Amino acid sequence: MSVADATGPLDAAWAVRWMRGTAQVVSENRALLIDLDRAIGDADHGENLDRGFGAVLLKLDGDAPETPAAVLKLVAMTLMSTVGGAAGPLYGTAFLRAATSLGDTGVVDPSGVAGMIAAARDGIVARGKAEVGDKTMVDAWTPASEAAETAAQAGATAPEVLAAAANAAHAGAVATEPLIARKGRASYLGERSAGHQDPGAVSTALILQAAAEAAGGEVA
Amino acid sequence: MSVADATGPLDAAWAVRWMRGTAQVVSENRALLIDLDRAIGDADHGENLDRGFGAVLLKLDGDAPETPAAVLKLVAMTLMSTVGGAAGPLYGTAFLRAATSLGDTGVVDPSGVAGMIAAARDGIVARGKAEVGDKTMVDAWTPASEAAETAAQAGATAPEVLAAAANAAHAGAVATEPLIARKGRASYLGERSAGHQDPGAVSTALILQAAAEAAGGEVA
Amino acid sequence: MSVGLVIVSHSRKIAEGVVELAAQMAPDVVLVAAGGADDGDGPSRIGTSFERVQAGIEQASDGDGVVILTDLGSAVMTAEMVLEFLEPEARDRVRLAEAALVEGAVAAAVQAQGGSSLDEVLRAAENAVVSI
Amino acid sequence: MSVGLVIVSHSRKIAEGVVELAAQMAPDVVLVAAGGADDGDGPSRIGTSFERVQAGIEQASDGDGVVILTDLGSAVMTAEMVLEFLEPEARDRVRLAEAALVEGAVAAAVQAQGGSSLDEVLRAAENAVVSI
Ligand SMILES: Nc1ncnc2c1ncn2[C@@H]1O[C@H](COP(=O)(O)OP(=O)(O)O)[C@@H](O)[C@H]1O
Ligand SMILES: Nc1ncnc2c1ncn2[C@@H]1O[C@H](COP(=O)(O)OP(=O)(O)O)[C@@H](O)[C@H]1O
Ligand SMILES: [Mg+2]
Ligand SMILES: [Mg+2]
Ligand SMILES: [Mg+2]
Ligand SMILES: [Mg+2]
Repeated sequence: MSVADATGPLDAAWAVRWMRGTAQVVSENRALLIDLDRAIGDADHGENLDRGFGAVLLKLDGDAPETPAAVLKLVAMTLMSTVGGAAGPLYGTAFLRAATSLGDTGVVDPSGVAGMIAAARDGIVARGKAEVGDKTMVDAWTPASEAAETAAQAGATAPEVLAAAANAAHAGAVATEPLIARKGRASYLGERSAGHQDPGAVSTALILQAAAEAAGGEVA
Repeated sequence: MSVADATGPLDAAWAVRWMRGTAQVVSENRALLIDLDRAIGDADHGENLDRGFGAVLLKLDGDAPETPAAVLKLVAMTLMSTVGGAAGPLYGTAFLRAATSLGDTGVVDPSGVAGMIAAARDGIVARGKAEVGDKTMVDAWTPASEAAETAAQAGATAPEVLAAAANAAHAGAVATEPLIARKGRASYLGERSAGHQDPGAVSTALILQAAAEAAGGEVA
Repeated sequence: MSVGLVIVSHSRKIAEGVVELAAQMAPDVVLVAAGGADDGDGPSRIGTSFERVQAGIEQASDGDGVVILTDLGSAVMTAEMVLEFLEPEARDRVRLAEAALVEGAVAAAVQAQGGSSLDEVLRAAENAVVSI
Repeated sequence: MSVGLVIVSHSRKIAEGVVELAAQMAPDVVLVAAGGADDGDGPSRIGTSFERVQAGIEQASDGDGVVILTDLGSAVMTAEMVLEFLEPEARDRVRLAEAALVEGAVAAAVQAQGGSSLDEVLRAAENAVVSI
């Protein structure tokens, strides 16, 4: 992965950059996400997210929300109504809870970043009832949230907190490969679900990577 | 009910008259059977049977089977593929088993009549797994079979055996009214199925009435 | 007015078919198909649609409450998400059944046709026997 | 070749929808819709068709056997009637599942896609959890 050009405070403009970056990285990885979902699902995760974040881009062109939370709320509502798969309610809930955690703050500080990621993770767990090890996106969000919390407590900057989260999400996604799915469609496959990374965990890593890059955070 | 004009041996011509008579009485009672099925089912029993026996008529116009069994087999195959509701496989099985019980006999004697009705009844039970009292056509076929057996043993003529069966089926159908359905669609209604006669039991009475009338048997 | 049903399926055909099947035995019950993902015009993509489920609940809610039936897990999540957006009074009159979609819908529809309460209709869905 | 599935429903839309839904996760499995009553031309009436079920089994039987899923009891009776008309060798390779139609079909299709045996596919259908 690369060092993003943009730097600066985690304000509404950062949130917009994050979402534009997500739309781009999802579009670039559309085929990958589809292939991952073909192996243990219904081959639509890349298509679902590309449609969803494509719709987000259109919304952002029209509207310019004034706080980070307002951006995330717009994203939540858009994903919810355009994704069509499990990722719709899951990411919808994640971004909605993240927005709520930020309140009307104009610039997100390091502990705000950690709180936002924890809220997103908790929202996904509340919505999907998966536990760590069930081979879902929870296996990327949980280490991401833990790493963000640790970094924030250790005095890292907001971009550094995001980078720690993104790296941990990436490692978490890779680590889903040997697992047997116990939630979502992939659970229909039983033991045959082992040997493939979970598509939602991989897309989670991409989304958090985009967040870090939009903040100028260095992602390993 | 009335005394039929036709009399004579229970040969292939009788079986054809039986089926023509059934087609007519079913068509006359189409609305009644639909109404009964509307109350505790899906309002199609009259339509299903009218279509089925209408198709039987067309088949009989084309073909002239040479034994009673051949007529009943043709009827079975036709109902099976044209009725579309539960009555299709149920009456299909009934007429098929009845045909098998007759073998290649040219004229059915009194004990042959009783055996034929018992075979039909047993086929329906094998197909639908209903017991007496479940508020299905079994509640008409079972007393019909018993009455036919009793009459045959008592030395009744074949038309008399058929008339005894038809009368018992009619009484059995009427007696389904207070029952709670435990098989078929009507069982979805639970206690609300009480207070209505079972459509299949009523159509059974009509079919056996036609059999008796085609033989010149006196139906009460 | 009786309890209404919303049939949430990933397939538009399944949702519409369940409605036509259940309607046979429940002509007076409001049965709403909320099937497929919403892509504006064109044939419905396989998936679920927040808007269709939301509109379905709205449409079914003139009577004694609404029971929602779903096919797969992502349909359940979509439905739960919609429920979170309802006002508390509206939310209280909606139940999400853990039931076999087709079999549960027929049983629930018959129960609703008989004028049963919201929780009785829910129970009919959840206790439906497969292949009656 | 894998186990094939025949989807018997009173509604043509349901049968076709189940096939499209299950096919997403089981692109190599033969899935046949046998829905609605057969009335020659015109829209399919609600009901089941002996001929459609018979043709469906025929069509699905090139692989390692056939699992039949049904919606309501009269569909079960139609299917059992068809089975009685099969030759014993053909009959031995067909199973009638006692399963929730939509949920069982998806689970069975995924199992068949994985190359499982006839009885494993049957088990997947019958053990399918509603609303995974
Ligand atoms: N119950 C759940 N809890 C958490 N994540 C889930 C759950 N169900 C599915 N997922 C995630 O959703 C991803 C699939 O998303 P997507 O393909 O959009 O949905 P669908 O399975 O409806 O096609 C999975 O890879 C997994 O990460
Ligand atoms: N399992 C069963 N055993 C015996 N008879 C049954 C059974 N299920 C249904 N029936 C009979 O079938 C009749 C309904 O026939 P019909 O309306 O043609 O079928 P459907 O219920 O498929 O619409 C019922 O009135 C009952 O007599
Ligand atoms: Mg998918
Ligand atoms: Mg999908
Ligand atoms: Mg009927
Ligand atoms: Mg019917």
